Amino acid sequence: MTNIGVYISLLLIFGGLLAILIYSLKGRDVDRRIIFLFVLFSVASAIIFHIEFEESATPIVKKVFEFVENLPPESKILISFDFDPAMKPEVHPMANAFVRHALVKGHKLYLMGLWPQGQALMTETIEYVLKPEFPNAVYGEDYVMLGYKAGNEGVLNVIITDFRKMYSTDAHGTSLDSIPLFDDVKSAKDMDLIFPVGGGKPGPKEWILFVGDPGNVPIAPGLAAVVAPLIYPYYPRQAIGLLGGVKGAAEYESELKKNYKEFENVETPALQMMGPQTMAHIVIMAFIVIGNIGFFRARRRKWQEGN
Amino acid sequence: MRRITLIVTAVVVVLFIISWIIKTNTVPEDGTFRPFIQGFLVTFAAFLTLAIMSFLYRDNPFYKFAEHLYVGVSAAYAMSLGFWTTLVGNLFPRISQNLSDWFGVPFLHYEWHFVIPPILGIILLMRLSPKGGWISRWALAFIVGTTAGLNLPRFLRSDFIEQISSTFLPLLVQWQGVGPFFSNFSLAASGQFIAILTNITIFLGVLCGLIYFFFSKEHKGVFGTASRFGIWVLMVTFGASFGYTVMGRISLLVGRLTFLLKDWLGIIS
Amino acid sequence: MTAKTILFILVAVLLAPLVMAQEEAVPDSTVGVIPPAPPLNFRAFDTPYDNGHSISLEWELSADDGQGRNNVLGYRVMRAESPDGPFVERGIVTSGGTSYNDSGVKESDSPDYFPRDHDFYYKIVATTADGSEAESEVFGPVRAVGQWFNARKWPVLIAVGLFTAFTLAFITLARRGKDLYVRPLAGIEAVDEAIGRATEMGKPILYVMGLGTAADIATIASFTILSRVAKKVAEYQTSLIVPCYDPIVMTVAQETVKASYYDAGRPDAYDDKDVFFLTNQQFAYVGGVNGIMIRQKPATNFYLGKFYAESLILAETGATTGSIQISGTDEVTQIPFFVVACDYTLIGEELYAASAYLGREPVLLGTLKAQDWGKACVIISIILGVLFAIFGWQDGVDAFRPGN
Amino acid sequence: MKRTIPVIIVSVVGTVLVLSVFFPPVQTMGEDFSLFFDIIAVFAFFLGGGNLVRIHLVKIYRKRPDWGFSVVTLVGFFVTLLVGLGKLSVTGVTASVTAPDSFLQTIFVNIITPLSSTMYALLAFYVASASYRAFRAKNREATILLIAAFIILLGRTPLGMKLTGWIPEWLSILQIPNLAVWIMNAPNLAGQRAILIGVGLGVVAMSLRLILGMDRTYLGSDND
Repeated sequence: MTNIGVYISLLLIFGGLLAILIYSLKGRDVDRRIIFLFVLFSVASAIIFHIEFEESATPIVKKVFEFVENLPPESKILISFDFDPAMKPEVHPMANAFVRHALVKGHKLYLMGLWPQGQALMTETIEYVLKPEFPNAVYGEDYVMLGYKAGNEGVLNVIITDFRKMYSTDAHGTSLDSIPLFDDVKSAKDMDLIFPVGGGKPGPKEWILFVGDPGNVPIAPGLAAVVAPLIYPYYPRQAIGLLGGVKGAAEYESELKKNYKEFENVETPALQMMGPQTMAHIVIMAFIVIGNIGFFRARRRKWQEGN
Repeated sequence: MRRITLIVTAVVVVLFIISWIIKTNTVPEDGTFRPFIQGFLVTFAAFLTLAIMSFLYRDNPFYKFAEHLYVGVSAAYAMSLGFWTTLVGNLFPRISQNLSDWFGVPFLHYEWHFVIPPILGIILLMRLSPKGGWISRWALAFIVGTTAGLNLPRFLRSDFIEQISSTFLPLLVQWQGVGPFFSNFSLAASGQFIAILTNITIFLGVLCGLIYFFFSKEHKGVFGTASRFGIWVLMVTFGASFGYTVMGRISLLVGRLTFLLKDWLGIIS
Repeated sequence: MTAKTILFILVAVLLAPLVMAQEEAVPDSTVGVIPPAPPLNFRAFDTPYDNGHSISLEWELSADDGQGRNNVLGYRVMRAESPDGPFVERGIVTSGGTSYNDSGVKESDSPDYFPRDHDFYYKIVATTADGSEAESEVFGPVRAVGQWFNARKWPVLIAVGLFTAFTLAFITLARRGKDLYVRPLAGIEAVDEAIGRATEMGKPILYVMGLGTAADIATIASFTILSRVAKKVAEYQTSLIVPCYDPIVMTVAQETVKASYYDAGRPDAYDDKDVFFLTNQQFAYVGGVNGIMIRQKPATNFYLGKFYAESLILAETGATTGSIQISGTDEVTQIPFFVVACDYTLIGEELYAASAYLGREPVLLGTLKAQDWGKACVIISIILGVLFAIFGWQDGVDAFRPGN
Repeated sequence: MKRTIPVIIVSVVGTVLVLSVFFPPVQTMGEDFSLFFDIIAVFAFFLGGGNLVRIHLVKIYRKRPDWGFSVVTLVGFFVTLLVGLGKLSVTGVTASVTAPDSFLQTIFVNIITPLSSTMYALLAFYVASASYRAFRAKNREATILLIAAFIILLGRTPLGMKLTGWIPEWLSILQIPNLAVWIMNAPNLAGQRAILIGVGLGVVAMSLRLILGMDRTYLGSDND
């Protein structure tokens, strides 16, 4: 049944592309609303008949995964939620995968954020991933939610020398002095690894400039696709590896699934997005090709008229 | 025109109510709200999603409603978060025992100089009054000065010095002489030749890219060749950026459509 | 000596063996528990390159941490003001840790106060789950001393100094009227051409400054180019539309355009309504600018400044209305869309260079030159560094790396 | 007076923060300035909110076109503010402002999330239509750019492997996913680094100009 649906929608999509090609070869312009509808249809049909692919991690993602694997147990890992719902589909799966990986390895988690919206998404991670999947994790002993602070780079410039100066309490108003996780933590330099997850400003770049480099703390950024290429120059010395966009998240998810039996049945939103993603890439590339065919034909015609 | 708007609004209202009823009977229990309210919330979220999407057809009252709601709600959200996390969390425990007790945060100890930021903050708010605009520049100056002072040494370190030393690559990776190089020669992605090619590309790419952005000398001769190679490397860079940006934008659409198809319509599980 | 005293001494002598016996009995209550091996080679020293309110501690792992009986849970860091104590706990390090930084603040009224130039004695206590402990030797005295300069930051300080010197020197040269050469850029030559075309077609010119604020370099560069465009527009007697996103940017843009019209000798042609505030909502702004493009069909569109996601929507609409499009931004993620959809694109720093070239303003010109010299330094360093790396001279490579 | 004092503030604050990196005695002052900055940043949020209320009140008062929508903005604003500043929830006042059962979290999940993420999801449609109507290989540079983009777009999906998985191991760099990884690691890294160094120097130069008081554009014009 599903197979028939897949074939019909594929047929419709490629038929539609062909129609648009013929239409534009005739020198006419397709209304942009038709294009919009077409994109909507192809992505939606790919979501409905969901096709899941196998993913294998590229070296740059594997570096991050293996770094976490090789940390001694009870290492301190900080995850910073520097994103808002507009980036959520790409980077929230990364944050969740990091949380899973850190806790299954028995590391200690510190959650904070430089974006106000990050704090609400932190709550979502704790409620929907951390608590149900790790019922034995104790607040204050295995993880702590520091929450959001205003001030962008200013926040980082303070926590690099003193956490307590910036966060006198956690997000629930408990003094850091009464939280066991902070017994041996003075500043961000005491972290064994930092995952800044985001893609805007402030974000992973600020973490490298204000904490990673001056504090010599390993940074593994989880990035929205838009900024991922910009962070490559920091790899491998200033960032130990990086996850770029939904593909990076999917690779990390599949690596987790491959290595840990307990994650076989957890939600993997990024992996599920790869099917629709592929379909949309094909459509976009087809549009560029079709548009350019029209462009070159028009230019040649002009040229011939000119001669 | 007026009648069409009315008809469309009526249809939307009817669909909204139908969805509300259906969702009320199907939403899973989550403990915070009763199903009746949950059904409304899911329906409302879906309505807002579709209202924004309707902008693709053209600007319309539904889009305007959604956009105006967004502006108001998100401004107040940021204010609430900033108030609780930073004013209550960082300012009050340093300037007032009473305020700290009132808001239930542990008092640290008095630091008299922390009266400066709220004063500057209030000065910043003077921008709201038509006559006090000029004094708000003092607070603006503090913001500009902090950003400049924070950025200067750190950009110089991370984006300049560290980048230079990161480019110090041994060009001949795993070099064991000319003989082994040719006998093991291959275009395998993990092979020695590709590793060497990668390092050479990085070295020449950075060099020629910088030459392209060098404005004190005309691009002629060797300099011209280098800058032409530089622009090609830059164009490949932009191509990569283009690909990633397109990928990112699509992910957002997939995320939203998944919400509509899964959480609202329940077509997929 | 009173009777009371004698009685007391008697009682004390009689009870003494009992008390001692109890003390001896303590180890008996934990029979079978052997204390872990103590941490070795413990030392404490003033934390280098700081303000003098912290002391660093280092030790070697207990033989029972991670190996041996593997029962060490962690280490307690103890501090005292005399070698005999009393020792106060300053912190805990979990097993596997071999260092600790004992620090505090300089305010003496703070509970976290850490005095400078004050003698302290430290010891480290290895702890286990069953409560047995092993102490290191006491180390001390040690005092926290302040340093005035962080010597690990030499490379950064040298870079700051050099770059500041370059900038000041070139700005001074430019102010003295020295002719500093900047190579011509393709995009700039297109500017005049595009304005000419607008005049021929009798259509307006649209100048979009993007979403930046007046503190963004790209926006500041854009003001200079706007000034040039406005002057040409005034000379050719075409019209100019500048929709703004930021109110402060708008006021500066108005001043800029007004001054240019004045320079061109046509102050009467300037109208405040040409440079206006549209909205500061990203998508509403795009919608507004798109509306202007579709209704007024400008002959030329300039997009110069800071652009984000809206770049491709603007460039697309402009391309379909058949305008000549000249763009420039330092926002790397948006450059690709401009390159494929516009006729000319000023890539990244070219935007700064264009503004220095057109404006000939000493400050801009001087900074551009300083940046060029900075880049020349990079080019030379990279060539040297790669040679060092090839010939395996690691010290030469490391010389460029600042510490923490 | 109106322009001198701000310039002095910028210079003093900027200089202290630069020095605090190198000279430990100034370090605490640098940290305090960062904390001041964080607190003032919250007032900037308040300024944003205040501005919003003012603009929309004026719009309603003068009955400008679409003034009805301004009411929506104000209602949304004040309801959220009440709920957020009060930390309200079904069960009373919560400990954390974003507690899972707080009304603010409910507003976030059901209003802010759909609105903000759909706004950006629209871009996918615009990318598609711009691909069809505006992205042209009009010269050699644009052509190189588009080819690289194609390789990345293909290489970042499973399709790339399906198409070129048959290429033998000794030529495996030509498999599209490998080629995409190579482009990211070699030319992309090099190009981004060249840009990064340039832009980084630009930021440094700009900061220097501000601290030295040579650039005062941020003050706006005098009749602001």
